Amino acid sequence: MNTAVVVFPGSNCEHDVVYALETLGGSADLVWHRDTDLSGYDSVVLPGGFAHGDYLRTGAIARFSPVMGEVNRLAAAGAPVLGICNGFQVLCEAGLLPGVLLQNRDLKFICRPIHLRVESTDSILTRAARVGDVLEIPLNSYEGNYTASADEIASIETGGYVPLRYSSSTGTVDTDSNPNGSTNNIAAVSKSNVAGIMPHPERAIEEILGSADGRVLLESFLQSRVAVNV
Amino acid sequence: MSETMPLHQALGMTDDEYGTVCDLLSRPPTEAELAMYSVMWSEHCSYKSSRAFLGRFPTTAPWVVVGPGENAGVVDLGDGWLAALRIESHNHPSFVEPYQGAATGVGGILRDIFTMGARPIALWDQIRFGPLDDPHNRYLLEGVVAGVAGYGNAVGVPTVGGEVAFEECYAGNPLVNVMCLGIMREEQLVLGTAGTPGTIAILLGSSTGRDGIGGASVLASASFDAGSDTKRPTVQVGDPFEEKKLIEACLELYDRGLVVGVQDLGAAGLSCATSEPAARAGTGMDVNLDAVHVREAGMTAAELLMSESQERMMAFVHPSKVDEVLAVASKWEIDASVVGTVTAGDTLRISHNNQVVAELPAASLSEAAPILRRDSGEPFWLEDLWTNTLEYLQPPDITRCLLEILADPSIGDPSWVYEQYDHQLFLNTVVGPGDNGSLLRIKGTNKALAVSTDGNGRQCYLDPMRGGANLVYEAALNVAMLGAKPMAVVDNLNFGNPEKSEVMWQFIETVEGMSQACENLGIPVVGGNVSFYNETDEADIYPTPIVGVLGLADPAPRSVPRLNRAEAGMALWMFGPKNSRNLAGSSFEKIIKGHVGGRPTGADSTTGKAVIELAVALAQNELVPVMHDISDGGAAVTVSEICIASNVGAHLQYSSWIGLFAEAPHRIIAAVPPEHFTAVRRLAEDLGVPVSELGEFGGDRISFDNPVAGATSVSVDKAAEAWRGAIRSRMSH
Amino acid sequence: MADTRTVTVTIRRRPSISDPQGATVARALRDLGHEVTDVRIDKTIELQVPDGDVETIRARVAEMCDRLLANPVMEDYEILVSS
Amino acid sequence: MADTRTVTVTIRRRPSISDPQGATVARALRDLGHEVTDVRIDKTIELQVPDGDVETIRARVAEMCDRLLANPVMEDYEILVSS
Ligand SMILES: Nc1ncnc2c1ncn2[C@@H]1O[C@H](COP(=O)(O)OP(=O)(O)O)[C@@H](O)[C@H]1O
Ligand SMILES: [Mg+2]
Repeated sequence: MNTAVVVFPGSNCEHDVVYALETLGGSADLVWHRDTDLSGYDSVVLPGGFAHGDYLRTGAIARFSPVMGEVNRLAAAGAPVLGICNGFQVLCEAGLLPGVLLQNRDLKFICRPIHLRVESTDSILTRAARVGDVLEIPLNSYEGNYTASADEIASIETGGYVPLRYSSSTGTVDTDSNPNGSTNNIAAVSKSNVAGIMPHPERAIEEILGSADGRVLLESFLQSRVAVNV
Repeated sequence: MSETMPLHQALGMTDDEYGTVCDLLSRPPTEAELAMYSVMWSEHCSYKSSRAFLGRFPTTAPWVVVGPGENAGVVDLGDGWLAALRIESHNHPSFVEPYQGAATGVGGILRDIFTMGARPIALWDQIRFGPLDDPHNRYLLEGVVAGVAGYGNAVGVPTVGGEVAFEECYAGNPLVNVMCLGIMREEQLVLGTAGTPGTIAILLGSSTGRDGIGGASVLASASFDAGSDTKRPTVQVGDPFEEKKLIEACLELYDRGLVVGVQDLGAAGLSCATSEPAARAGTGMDVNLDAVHVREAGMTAAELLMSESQERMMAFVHPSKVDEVLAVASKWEIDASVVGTVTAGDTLRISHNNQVVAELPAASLSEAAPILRRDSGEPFWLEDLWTNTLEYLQPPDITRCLLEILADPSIGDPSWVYEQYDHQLFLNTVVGPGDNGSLLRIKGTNKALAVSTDGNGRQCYLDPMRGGANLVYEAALNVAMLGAKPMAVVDNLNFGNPEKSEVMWQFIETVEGMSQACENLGIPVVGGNVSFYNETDEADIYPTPIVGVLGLADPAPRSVPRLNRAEAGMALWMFGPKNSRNLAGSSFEKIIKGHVGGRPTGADSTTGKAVIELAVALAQNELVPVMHDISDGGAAVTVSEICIASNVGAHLQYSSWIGLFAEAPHRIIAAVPPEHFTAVRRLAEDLGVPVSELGEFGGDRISFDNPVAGATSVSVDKAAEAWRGAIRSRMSH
Repeated sequence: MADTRTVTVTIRRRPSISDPQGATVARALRDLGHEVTDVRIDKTIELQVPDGDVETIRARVAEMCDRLLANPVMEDYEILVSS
Repeated sequence: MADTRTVTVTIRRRPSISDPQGATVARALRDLGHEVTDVRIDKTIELQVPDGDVETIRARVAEMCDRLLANPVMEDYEILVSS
């Protein structure tokens, strides 16, 4: 069994995700957004990039891609579904995760390593991590500013749907350690078997590229696969 | 356009050139033909002022697969791998509209690379503006960086390095150059050839509109003056999403062997993409403009032929493969139309509305283009400039000057720029922006590619020949410090108005200086670009060549020298010529004294080569964790940058304060661990490179010590603060 | 093209959702010496659709908005069918 | 805030300048089964400015457009001062 990595026109992190999953012992295939049969897969990643050019709103057009029917079905069947960066935006637009991602507070694209504090291990992204761990992971986005209505934020927080927050290198969560203006420094959102994360764990799996802290997140994802009834 | 002006003049053609066209055709050209000749013979497309001199560059080496003349240079990396590289300017479009000008510059250089069959894997931008205290220059910087980011990030090619500099001469004419590198397996190489008669031409990508008609070519072939506004409607809008699909579609076509040749549509649009491949193949071509997919109704033949609509490619396909090619295009959701057939003979025949509107020898558009031997002469002011030097009676306050230099936007931290660029995509970036150069691994091999791009307009203004040579040595040294052997050069020659004899002189001198350095180092020039007419209201920019050097590390060192690896207890050594005592053209004189004069120190061919060999050997043998060349700002800045990156202090003895700020070439500052002293000394001695033991790293202050003047120091934190704010503080409100 | 009609849709961000772009533009205007108390930046989408009954057109465009053009989590829309 | 006035500025890309975003949205709408022949996406900016003489306000906002809000190379603008 293996992971489907969905390619929308304009995606660009798909090869990196496949490389990372395979480096960690998983197996993954690229699937085109017009594919309508994911029966051979037990998990899905929506990778980063600029699906449909990010035109109109990021993720807005992608969520109508034919493959999304299968993504919904797998999500409903309990298969781990992970959206990274642009993939996170698609999951929000598709209603699989709450909230939206707005332009960064400073209206600039941000590409640099940031720190994330592990808030909970009850997610497909963090089950192999420890609460309080601080991870260094590259952020790479223009629309990474997570927001929702006050009610929704409240239910996200009380529901424990925030596995990772932006923090300082020592784990302090405050305005200074918030790179993009995300509400409550939210860097990832996870609801049972569906999760979205704004920074790129697949860019942090080898020390030679700067950090291997993303391994624990993708290993968590790989470990989360269960026998899904497809 | 004045009512009485003949059409050829309105299109920027001289009467002589018009006469040549009439002679060539033995009749007056049609409107469509005139349009084609005018764009193809523009300075931008024909290199008419520069072509006679570019032949000076050395262009051959056993590893050169494709030299200048094709869309990009291609070199052999061994084991079946090839690299394609090219650099382009988008200076004028970026002044008119900074975001779109820079964005379409990125789009254009990418097409040059994937036209060759290579996947573009990285970009570098070299950008220059007037001083940041002028809001307009801030607006230009903001827009250009956003444009590079907006296009490069979205198209999915990382921008892994570049340069940013500020100087008064660029205020009316910013420079925006972009370099691209691609890699491929050798069987994927494709050339811009039309193939044999019967081959079908298929136009792929965006629809053709009126946007950018005469844009890049006309803009880049004329100077700015008060009337520039009238050129404004020619702004082209980039669509990175379309380009991304086009890249993937083309790479699939190459993978499946479905094309005979490919040509991108850049400046001169369809005129170029039909005539050049036919000329290269020695064929003719029938082209049907009615088949071109268009964005606007009612375009004339001339407009269709001149349009510079972005994100288009012409594929040449065997008739039996046409359906497969159209299917690939449809899979990637791009438009495609069959627009032509390659014919025997040499006639390019173009029809529109079922009538032949142009019929001319295909090769005449490129090969019969005029070659000018413009007047050149040493500027009358040069001698005065050389003798205009400063005398220093008193040593300055070294740390105060250092802080001021570190806080200068041309010297300080460029991360405000590069943090807006995705510089990690593809998981190849071992060394990204913010170091000596960039190092990209090739996954699945032990190889890594190093690139550095460098320019120094002020030095080239003071002495174009020395400046040109020094740049090649600097870029090659940056690559060498990453453990890579320099192997090829691309260059972008940004100059003023070639109709002025001193500009042509600067141009010829620069080419000579660069050529000498390339010959000495054995690295060929495999491609480049010339941008003339960089002037505003008669004032030319400094002659500003940009050099990009590609190097190969095979195998790549496991642990690459970096600026941030200095530790307390390591020795601070300098490799290279001692006792540099020349501040001509230096950042010190510019920033502290507001002075530009004197004659910069030139290259030393023996030492220059030896220092590069030493750097490769030190990196390959992992003997020193830190190397950084002495360039802008001198040794004081080089040491400070290491201290800031490593967060450690340094103690340095100097004999003359001038030596701290001099920018003479071929010098490296290194952090040397005690256990490697002997090996490092022996290596330097074997190569004949002088070693100066200047001090050591440690503590939290950067201190400069002299037997007479005593010690002066500044904390690393304070230096870092000055350096970090150089651009950032000026760009945030 | 006598038989198409222009429909203009204005997409507005809900007041409860922050508008970093508007805030930045307001700041920039004030830096330039202009007095502005608030700036909102919205999107207008101009569509050419087949002509027909105004209410039918409006309903069709509303469907486009609900499905694609607006994000119900953060945006409201307003449809204007040209006469 | 009785003494502020709402000014709406519509910023339109010139017709000759291509609009890849509009073209992509048009394609997406057609994929969803809607009939549209053309889509253009523009910006509206709503400003709250101190109240006063309408012509003075208009002139001030025109200056903001010229200096910051619109890109003179690619865009036209239209100012509507609310009554
Ligand atoms: N415009 C830019 N885009 C991307 N990277 C840049 C840019 N300007 C500077 N950099 C990066 O910052 C680092 C320092 O630049 P620079 O001071 O010019 O280096 P050097 O003096 O060693 O040539 C380099 O790694 C360079 O790639
Ligand atoms: Mg430099």
